[in-house]
Parts: sequence; C-alpha cells; structure tokens
Amino acid sequence: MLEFVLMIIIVVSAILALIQKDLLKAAILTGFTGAAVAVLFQVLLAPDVALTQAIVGAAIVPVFIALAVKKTQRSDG
Amino acid sequence: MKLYDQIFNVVKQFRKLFSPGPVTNADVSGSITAEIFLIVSLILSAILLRHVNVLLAGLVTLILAIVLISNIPLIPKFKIEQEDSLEKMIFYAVVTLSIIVVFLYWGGNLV
Amino acid sequence: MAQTQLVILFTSAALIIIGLYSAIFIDNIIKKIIGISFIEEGANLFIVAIGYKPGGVVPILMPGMDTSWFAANAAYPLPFGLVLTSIVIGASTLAVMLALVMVLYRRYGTLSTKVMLADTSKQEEYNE
Amino acid sequence: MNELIPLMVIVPLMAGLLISAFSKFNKATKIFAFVVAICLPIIPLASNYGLHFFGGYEPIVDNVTSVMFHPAITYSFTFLQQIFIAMIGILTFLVVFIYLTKYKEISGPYLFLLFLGTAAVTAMLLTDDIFHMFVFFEILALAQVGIVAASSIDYSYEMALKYMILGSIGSPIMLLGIGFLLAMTGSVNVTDIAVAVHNGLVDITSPVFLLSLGLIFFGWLYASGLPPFHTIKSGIYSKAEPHGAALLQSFTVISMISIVLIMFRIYSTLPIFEVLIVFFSILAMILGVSLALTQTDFRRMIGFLAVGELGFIGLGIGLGTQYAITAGLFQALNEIIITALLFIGFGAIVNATNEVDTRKLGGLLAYHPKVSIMLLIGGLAMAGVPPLSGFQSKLMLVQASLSCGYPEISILAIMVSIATFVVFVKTYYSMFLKPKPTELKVENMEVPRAMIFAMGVLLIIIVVLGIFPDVVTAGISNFVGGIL
Repeated sequence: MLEFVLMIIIVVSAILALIQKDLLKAAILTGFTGAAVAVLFQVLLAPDVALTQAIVGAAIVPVFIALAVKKTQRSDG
Repeated sequence: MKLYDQIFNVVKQFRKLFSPGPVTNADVSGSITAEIFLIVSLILSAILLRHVNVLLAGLVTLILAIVLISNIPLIPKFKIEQEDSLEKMIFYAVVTLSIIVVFLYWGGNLV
Repeated sequence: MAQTQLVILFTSAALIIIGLYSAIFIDNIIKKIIGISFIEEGANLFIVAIGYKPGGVVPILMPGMDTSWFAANAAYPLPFGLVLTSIVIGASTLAVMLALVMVLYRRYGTLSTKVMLADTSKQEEYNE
Repeated sequence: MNELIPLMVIVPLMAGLLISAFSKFNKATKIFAFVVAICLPIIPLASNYGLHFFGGYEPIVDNVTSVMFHPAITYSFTFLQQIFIAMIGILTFLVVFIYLTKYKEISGPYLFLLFLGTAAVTAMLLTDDIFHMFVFFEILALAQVGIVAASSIDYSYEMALKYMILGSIGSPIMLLGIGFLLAMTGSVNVTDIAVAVHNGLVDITSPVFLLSLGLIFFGWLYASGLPPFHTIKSGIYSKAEPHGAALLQSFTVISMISIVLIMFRIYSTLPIFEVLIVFFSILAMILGVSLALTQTDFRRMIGFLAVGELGFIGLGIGLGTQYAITAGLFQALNEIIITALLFIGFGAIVNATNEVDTRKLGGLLAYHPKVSIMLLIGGLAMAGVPPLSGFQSKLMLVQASLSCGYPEISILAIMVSIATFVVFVKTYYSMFLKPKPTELKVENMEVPRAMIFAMGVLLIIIVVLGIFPDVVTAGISNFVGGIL
C-alpha cells in the first residue's frame, strides 16, 4: 500500500513542479520527488541507496536549483 | 544554366536571411555539388532495399527520385531543418529515440 | 511479478515520460533541467527494482544469520551499488548545467530556451 | 608487468588532479605536465598483454556448468587497446605540448580536463564491464563540456550547455538499456553477458532484449555524434580551441569504437543490429558531407567532415565480417590522426588571422607555405589518395563491402570520398590560393613551433601507416578474429 501512496506523491509532485509559475516552488517540489524516491528505495530493500538519495535528491538538488533561481530570476516568464 | 540561376537566387535569399555577405561562385558551386550529392546518394541508398524486396526497392527509388528532383533546390530547406538550436536538436533526438524503440520492440524480429 | 515491482516500473516509466515531455515542450531552461533530472531518477528506480526480491531481506549479513538462508532470501546487491554511482553522477551533471545557466543568464537576461539556446546566427542578431 | 594496465588510467587521472591542485606553481606544474604527457604513450607500449582484475578477484569457475564468472572489474589489454591508447597518448602529448608553449600562465583546471578526458577514454577502451564503461562515458561528457566551455570563442557556453542537455537525455537512456541487460543476465561483465547470450540462457528474440539494444544504441549515437546528434558534435568541435578540438574528436572516435565493440560482442547474433548500424552510418555520411559543403566557417566544416568520416567506421563494423571490422577499426585509427592534423593546421590559420570565415580569407600560401603543404597532405589523406593511410583503410572498406555483396555501399563510399575531397579543395582554394582580400590583416607571421612540430609528427604517422598498413592491420585482424 505504501508504494502506491509513494507513486502518487512522486508523479504528482513531478508534474506540479513542471507546471509551477514560481521557480522556487518548483525547486521545493523537486525535493518532494527526491524524498519520495528515497523512501521507495528503502521499500525496495536498498537502505544504502536510500540514504544517498535522501541526501542528494531531497537536499542537495533542490538547494542547487534554489541557488540557481536566486542568481537568475524567480518567475517563469 | 537554369539550375545555376535558380540556385544562385536561392543562395542569395538564404544569405540575406541568415548570414549577410557576398554571394560568390564558390558558394553556389558548393550548393550545387551538395544538391547533386544529396539526391544521388539518397537514391543510391534506397537501392539497398533490394536485399529486402526487389519490387519495393524499385518503387521507393522511383518515388524518391521524383519527389527529390521536383523539389530542387533542397539544400536551403534542408539546412533550415539542421540548424543548431536546442529545440530542433532535442526534437530530432526524441523522435529518433521513439522510432528506434517502437521499431525494435514490435518489429525487431522481422529483419 | 510482484505488485510492488509493477508499481515501481510504472513509476519509473512515468518519470521518464515526464522528463522526455519536458525536454521537448517546456521553454524555461531551469524547468527543463528539472524535468531532465527526472529521467535519471526513473532509470535509477528501474535498476533498483531489478535487485528487489519480494519478501526478501536487506542484503547485509548480520551476525547470527544462516549463510545459506541469507543467500536464498537477500536482495541482489549489485544494482544497488551501481545506482549509488549513478545518483552522484546525475547530481554533478545537474550542478554543471545550472552553473552554465547562471553564466548565460547574465548575458541574455532571460531564462527562455528559444532566446538563450537558439541558432548561433540568430543569437548574433539578438546581441546586436 | 600487468601492474602497468591500471596505471594507464591512474596516471593521467592523478596527474590531472595534482596539476589542478598545485597550478599556482607555474614552472613546476609545466614541467610535471610535460613529463606526464611523455609518459602517456610510453606506458601502453611498455606493458605486456593480459588481463587485470581489480582487487585481485580472479574469475570463478562454476563446477556444475563449467561457466566462468568474473566478479571483479576486469581490464583486458590486447593489441587493439595498445595501439589506440598509444595513439591517444601521442595526441594528448602533442596537444598538451602546444598548450604549454602557447600560454605563459597555464590554467590548471584546463589541463585537468584534458588529462581527465584521456583517462576516461583509456578506461572505456580497456574495460570489460559495461557499467564501468558507462561511468567513464559520463565523466568523458563532463570533460568534453569543460574543454568547450573553457575556450574563449563566442557562444562556447551556449554550445556546451546544449551538449550537456542532450547528454543528460542520452546517458540515462543508455543506463536504462544497461539495466535491462542486467535484469536478464544478472551481470554487468561483458564476457559473462556474451556467454549467456551465446549459450541460449537469454531469449534473444524477446522484445526486452531487443529494447535493451535500442536503448544502448541510442546512447551510442549520442557518444559518437551520428545523426541526430551530428549538428551538436560538429558544433562543439567548432567552439573549442583548435588543439582542444583535435583531442575532442579523438575522444569521440574512441568512445564510438569502444561502445560499438561491446555492443558487437553482445548483440552480434541479431541481424537487426547490423542493419541499424549501417543505416545510421550511411545517414551520417550523407548528412555530414552535404552539410559540410554548405558551411562557410571552416572549423564547422571540418567538424561536419569528421562526422561524415565516422560513417565509414560504422560501415565497417556494420558489415560484420572479419575483414570489414578490421577495415573499420583501421579507419578509426587513421581518422584520429588525420582529423587532428586538420584541426591543428586550421588552428594555426585562426592563430595567424583571427578569422574563421572562408569568404574573408585568401592568399595565405605566401605567408604560411609550410602549414599549407602539410594541410594539403592531410586533406589528401582524408579523401583517400594513395599512398597515404586514408587510402589503405578506405580501399579495405570498399573491398569488404564488395565481397559482402553490397556494391551500392562501395559506390556510396567512393562518392563520399570524392565529395570530401571537393569540400577540402574548395576550402583550401579559398584560404590559400585565392587572391588576398584587401581588408584581411595577417597579424602573426610566425606559426607557433609546437604546432609545426605536432603536424610533422602526425604527418609522419600518416605516411608510415600508408606505406606499411600491415603493422597495424595484422594485429587488429587477430583481435577481431578473437571476438567474432
């Protein structure tokens, strides 16, 4: 059951990230996808991969994107 | 000389559109060479279909020849499609990917 | 095939398709990069799903475990090791792309792909 | 002496890291980089053939089925690897030498990128592990992007970003294909996978196996710059510094043949594999040469010609007989040298005039006679004029396609050679022979000595390979006999 919930979170937040007008929100939603994928890795019996993905996908990648947004422009237009 | 004039005019318009500069003989002869090379090599590679089916090869070659020759000059049209903007490149890459995947998944055993 | 694996495969397929869609149709370069990073994530998810064994255990040999029972029940750890490398590569690629975007934004003042990454001759016109 | 095999990757990698860390000591770094660059071609020539297992994990033989499994990452070093690694070593040495003499203040990160690319292609050639190959393929893409972005040419950042975005579509797709193979065979070692496929442990008619071919094939198209990636490949050549472009094209050729040899070992039983390769090679030849004919920027033109020549390599491998594959690999070796010569030679012209538009150039024969003669010989070698090396490999290819029963392909190959020659002569005429335009200023009368030296070395290799092709082809033919 857990994997269904995670699948919905992943797909919905991925789509929401791509239709956001505000790029900062898109960065945060990318973090949601990354975190949900990390939990999915844990469900798939890969705790080491889950740890790495939790750090990279849920923290580092959104921070990179947020930094890039801060240095450029926030709205999509 | 009709072909030469026709291509000369096209090259002139083309230069006006994309990169301004004088139109020289070398440009036009390059375009004509490219034109003839393109037509002949495409038709020649269509003949390779004879290893699949002789009738199909003849038909495809004939149709290709008619289509290509009636559409002279090809190179300007061709070059617009091959410019280096990201949109066109990604579009062609994804289209190629989907053609390869669909062709191999459903038709890979037919060859 | 177990239900879990099927769900994972659907998820990774959805991520890859979302990524390819965004690569073609989204104009904003940062969103395009976000979308492309989903392709990488989908591929990783697929490879981890290969190693999964329904009803198995985590492939770490604890003291007191029977070795033959462990060999029969543990998940296959090779794909997990591969995905670790792949995640890090994906993050570094993303970082390089974003750095290039930041440099280019200073020159063009916009994030639109149609302006920033157009044909070179058109860029010359834009700069004039 | 098998300890030398991993050193071929480790030496450039470590040297690159050290150089970029200590680049503020300018003089010492220069000497160090020069010494390492000399070592690069010597290590493969001094090493013995053999296998190297990382971590010392020897292959395990299954007692029941008597099938061998390779638990370690395996490097295999044979004649083919030796000749290609030595060649890339020579080229890296020449490029680093040109770079060191050109600038007083060297940039550590740029040298790091050059060495990183060399290490990556060396590992791709040596490795027998498909995922290891993928990792170095990604590293190579990063190094290429760095080399392009580091050049001071207009719009190089844009081109680098385009290449990177296309790469981040191409490489996950390839990873997915590797995943499919892993799911079917449970291994990433190419020898193990090939044994499993040839022993019938994998159903080769299943759509999943075919799909894995398609996905890896797409990654290969990106790595080698065949259509639809021919525009971006020629673009990044034209936006890199000339000596960087000489190295970039050799990276492309080597990654192309290393991936295609791995694919060949796994998928050679599928007839569609050869059809796909021949189709895309013919497309690359036609598109590359006909687009090169219409270019006015000569760096871009050489880029398109390089893509067109890649088609010949693919053709040799697609035909699939021992003779044809030998011809294709020999053509790959020749192309690395000849295209590097052309890029360096035309780079000397850019250096002298700061002009890349062929319409605004002319009359340079009087200023740079040495460069023009060497470029002429290089162009003749590319077009396949005897007795130069390009002639030998193209002759072999034409013979191979005739003996396979495809005379159309031989005619096409000859036509593409002629068109290549036309492109070269057209550019050569407008740069060297045409009267000099009045507004053209020749600023640097002296061409850097290092460039002349590099071109001379490459020219000697071209002539020697043209007169004695057996030195290389006999060994390559043995190697091909081993994988067929």
